Amino acid sequence: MSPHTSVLTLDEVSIEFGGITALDGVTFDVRAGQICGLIGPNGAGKTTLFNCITRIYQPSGGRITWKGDDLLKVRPHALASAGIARTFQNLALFGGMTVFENTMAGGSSVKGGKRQMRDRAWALIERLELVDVADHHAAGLPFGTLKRVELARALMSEPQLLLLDEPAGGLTHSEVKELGDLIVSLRDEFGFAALLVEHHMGLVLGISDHVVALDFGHKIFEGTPAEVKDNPAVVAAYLGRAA
Amino acid sequence: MELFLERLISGLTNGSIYALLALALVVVFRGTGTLNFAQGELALFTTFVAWWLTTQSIPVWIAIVAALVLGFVMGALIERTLIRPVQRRNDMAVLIVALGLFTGLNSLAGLLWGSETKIMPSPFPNGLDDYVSIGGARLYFDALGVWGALIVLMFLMTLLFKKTKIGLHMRAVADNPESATLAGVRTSRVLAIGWGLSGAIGALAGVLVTPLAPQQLGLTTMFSIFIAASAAALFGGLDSLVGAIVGGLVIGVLEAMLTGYISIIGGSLQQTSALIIIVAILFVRPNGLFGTQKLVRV
Amino acid sequence: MTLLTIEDLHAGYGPSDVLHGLSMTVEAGEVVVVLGANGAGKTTTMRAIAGLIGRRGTIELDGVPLGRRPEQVVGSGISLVPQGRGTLGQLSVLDNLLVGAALRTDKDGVQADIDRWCEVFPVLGRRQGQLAGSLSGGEQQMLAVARALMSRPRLLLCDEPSLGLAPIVVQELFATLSEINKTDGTALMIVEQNAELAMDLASRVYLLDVGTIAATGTPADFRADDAVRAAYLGY
Amino acid sequence: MTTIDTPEKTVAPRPSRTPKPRRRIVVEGSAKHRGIQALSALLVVLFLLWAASQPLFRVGQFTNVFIIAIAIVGLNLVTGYTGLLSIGHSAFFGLGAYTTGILITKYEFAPMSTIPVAVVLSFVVGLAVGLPSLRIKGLYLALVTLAVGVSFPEIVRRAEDLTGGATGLVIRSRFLAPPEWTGLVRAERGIWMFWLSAVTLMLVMLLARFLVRSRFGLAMMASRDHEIAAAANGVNVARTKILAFGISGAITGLAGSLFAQYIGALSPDGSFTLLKSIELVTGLVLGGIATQIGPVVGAFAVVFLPYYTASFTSGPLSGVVFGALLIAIVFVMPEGIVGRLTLLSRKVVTFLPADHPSRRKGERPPEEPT
Repeated sequence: MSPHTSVLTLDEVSIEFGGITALDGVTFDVRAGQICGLIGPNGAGKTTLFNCITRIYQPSGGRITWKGDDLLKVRPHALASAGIARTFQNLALFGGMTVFENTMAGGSSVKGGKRQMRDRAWALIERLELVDVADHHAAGLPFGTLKRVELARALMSEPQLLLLDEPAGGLTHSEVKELGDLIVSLRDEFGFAALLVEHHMGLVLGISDHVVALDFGHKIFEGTPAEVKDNPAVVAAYLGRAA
Repeated sequence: MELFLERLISGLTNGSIYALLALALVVVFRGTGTLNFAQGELALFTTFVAWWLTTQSIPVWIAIVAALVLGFVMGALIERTLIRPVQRRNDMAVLIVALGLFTGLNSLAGLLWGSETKIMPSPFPNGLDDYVSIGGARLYFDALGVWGALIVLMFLMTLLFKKTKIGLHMRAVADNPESATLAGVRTSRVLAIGWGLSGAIGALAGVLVTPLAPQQLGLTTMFSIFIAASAAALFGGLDSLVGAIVGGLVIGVLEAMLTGYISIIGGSLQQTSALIIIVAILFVRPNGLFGTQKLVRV
Repeated sequence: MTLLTIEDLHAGYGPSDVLHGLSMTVEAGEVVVVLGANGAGKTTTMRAIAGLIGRRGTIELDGVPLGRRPEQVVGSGISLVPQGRGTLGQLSVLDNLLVGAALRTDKDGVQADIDRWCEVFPVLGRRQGQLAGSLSGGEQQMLAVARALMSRPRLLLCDEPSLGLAPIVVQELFATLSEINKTDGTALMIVEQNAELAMDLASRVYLLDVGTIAATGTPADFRADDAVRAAYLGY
Repeated sequence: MTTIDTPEKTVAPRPSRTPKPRRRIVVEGSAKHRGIQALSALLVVLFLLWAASQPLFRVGQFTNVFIIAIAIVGLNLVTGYTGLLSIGHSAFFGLGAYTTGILITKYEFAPMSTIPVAVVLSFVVGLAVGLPSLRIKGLYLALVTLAVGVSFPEIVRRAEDLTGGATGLVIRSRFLAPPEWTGLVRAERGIWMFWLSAVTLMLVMLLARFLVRSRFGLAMMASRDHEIAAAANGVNVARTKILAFGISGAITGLAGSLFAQYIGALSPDGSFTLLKSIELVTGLVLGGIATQIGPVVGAFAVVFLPYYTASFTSGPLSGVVFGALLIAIVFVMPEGIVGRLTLLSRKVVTFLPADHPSRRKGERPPEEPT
């Protein structure tokens, strides 16, 4: 796939909950190999949008296409085999399994022999500096380590789109910076596109190629990170005084 | 018509018992988020104690009060010593402890009092002539007593949860024990009270149901009632008081009608039919009919 | 006047401790910010003070040893707003506030406080009867703070209040906290990753590292330190 | 082991300050590893030979242990590895037993040929019991399994024509003679059942081991630990649970089939009530949930403990013992006997997969995380 063609396209996506419109005709797209930042105040519809893409919610209107196919027909567990992987806001690891098994489980959707899968898992574990903890159960490992385990697990399915749900939550500035560098270098290496839902403006502006801002279920801004800081609508709804 | 009315009355009476035990289940579920599999056997044990007291020529009313108090104490003690320490670990641990209590209490009753069935005296007049006639059907006073007990309890529970501080605290602890603790709620006391309360309610169900038929107090008595009560509690999603009561009455009546009119079910498939109801309810509404939908956030 | 004194505090979850002899103080009416990397023990410190986990070492409030049970801690005037808010989602906003007053017996005072916080946080006033679970993240954080204030604490502990909130909401929240600190003299101890905003409020800053205090000073001291600035303030 | 759909608790960071113990490294597939495996196999064979030479009564007890162990292996797949607590496995046990019993007495099947029928039937019923897990979770699912467990004896009693109802079903011993190729005579049925059960147990354990280590095993554990994350990683959670229930039911049904051949007489209130389910759960928890050897250890315990504590009777006292035991394990040793031993052995020996990066590069072995 050539760069800059859009892989994920949202077209007039809408959803209501009990008469309240949570998303109202949201349209944007994520291009191959690009990191798209999604920002907005709490309740703006970011999580709802995320849940529509991860097939937990069904939009009441609009279309979401993935590489030209209708994503809304895909069942949640089939997302991974379609090439879409995700990480979780509050970490969602398999606590009773080792780091190695967690990583292997990420490959549930991938066809391939056991040998091949194990080699891939070990390669990712090495890449994410998890070798020392590979045979430890996920429960009980430090937070920062678990974030890397989640990344390893997500990458196991060879995703073309990685959905990152507030990855900076609970990290200090220096850790956020490391995480940002890691995401960018993994992107360069594996070539996936990423949709980044995040409040940490340093991370969003630092690594995104493209930023979309939501407020009250509407898209209020779309553009480059450089433009977002000065956009009056975003400042009024989200950033407040210059961030 | 007469037969129908009598079946309705008997269904409502059994249903009231199911509703009582279902209430006990709901109180525990709301407090600890677990289904107390031992609820029926706890009730059985306390009922055996009440029966034993009556054999020691203690008046039945005093025996019943003693059973309620014992139910409260045992419930609170079980919560404090057996449930709370494993609560934090996981749900499976709590379930297993409850299973242990289930077998343990039942066998203990058998060990202490033998497996032959007993006759529990009724607190209400229950001679052959103690009834009023409604449309030709007989409504016995002890059935009326059961209905009365359910109504009074329902009223008291509503008052407790809606109007009192301890009720508010119970709801808070059920929702999020840590937050409640941080607000200064004495969580451990609240939890123990909740379990105690359910132990007492279960005891009430036991002492009311066993005198309804002769030779009804045996080691297996409470199990079928527990099954029906679980179905009733599920009817309301395990966390709704109203749901438990409605569920209990519906299942009681349904059972009386089904076993009365459909011969294949007869007496012997009673539990199976209650359980089919459980599965059916769960299949249609995984959180019960009155249950609150819990939002899973990740 | 020193309000809270912590000396040689040890605490943790399993067999191994997270805090290894931590000492710090909070003066009456001041705002203290606690910084530190993940796993440094910030949340553990808060939970140990609040009585949620066992501890060894001294914690004194006004020179008197602090109780070890959570309700004793609340009773003596320390409230914790936990990480992740801990709203009672199935209860109404009003009931949440009432639960916050669990240890109080002055009915009129409680009602007056409810009225007051509903005025300070107008969104709570508008939604008194609504289930707390239906509030947005920012509103829930307001509710969590208001609930903690219902016990009339002299020291309010806030664990990561900005987590998952939009910058504009965080600004609003910190402004309100600062206001409460000024008008009521409620001391604040804030654990915050989003350090920059919290530092604006702070009179002193503690830096935690592997369960002990690694550095302490004024916000100005910290801003002047290049290493600290790079690690925690991000510029 | 979380069975209810609460979001995963956040894991608190716990830096460890304890000194790192030195551990022996055993590489899987290496000569040393093969040696350990061969030695274990030898010990097992020696034990079996010794057990087979015991008095007939004792041999029977061992047979019972093996059969219960097979049933617990089945339960372990669904409860231990997939995280779905089943208190209805007595029904599968009973289904397998009655299938064999009915086929032998009514249709004069050879005992061995009833086994596949029992397994297939239990598999299908297992799938059906697992079906509600599409929608029903955690505690609620435990209730469904309870329903199945309680209904089974009622249905057996009701289906009198087929099952003999409450009076039961007796398989005459001439039907249960060992197959001719064994060269054993009818009187040696005990020893035949001993070896049949022992071999079956070993095959079933190998199967379970293979399953757990397969892709499907990962899917089972992933569904157990975090359903939403499992689905996000491409695991078809519903299919996994249903299939796990099917396989689990089939294995426990297989145990039931052997039990019918071993015991020769079936009655609905005998070995197929809820108490049997509780016995199986006790064995599993005691031996060690989600461990491979745990079911065997647990089976030894549940067969021999009541025998030693309550002399010969399995009256109310054994119920009290089971109850107290269940509670005690949860408090004293929640990971079970085998789980505890595994934890202890990990401090001394590390089994390293042959493809571990540190092997390839000859680097230092993995250390405790800091």
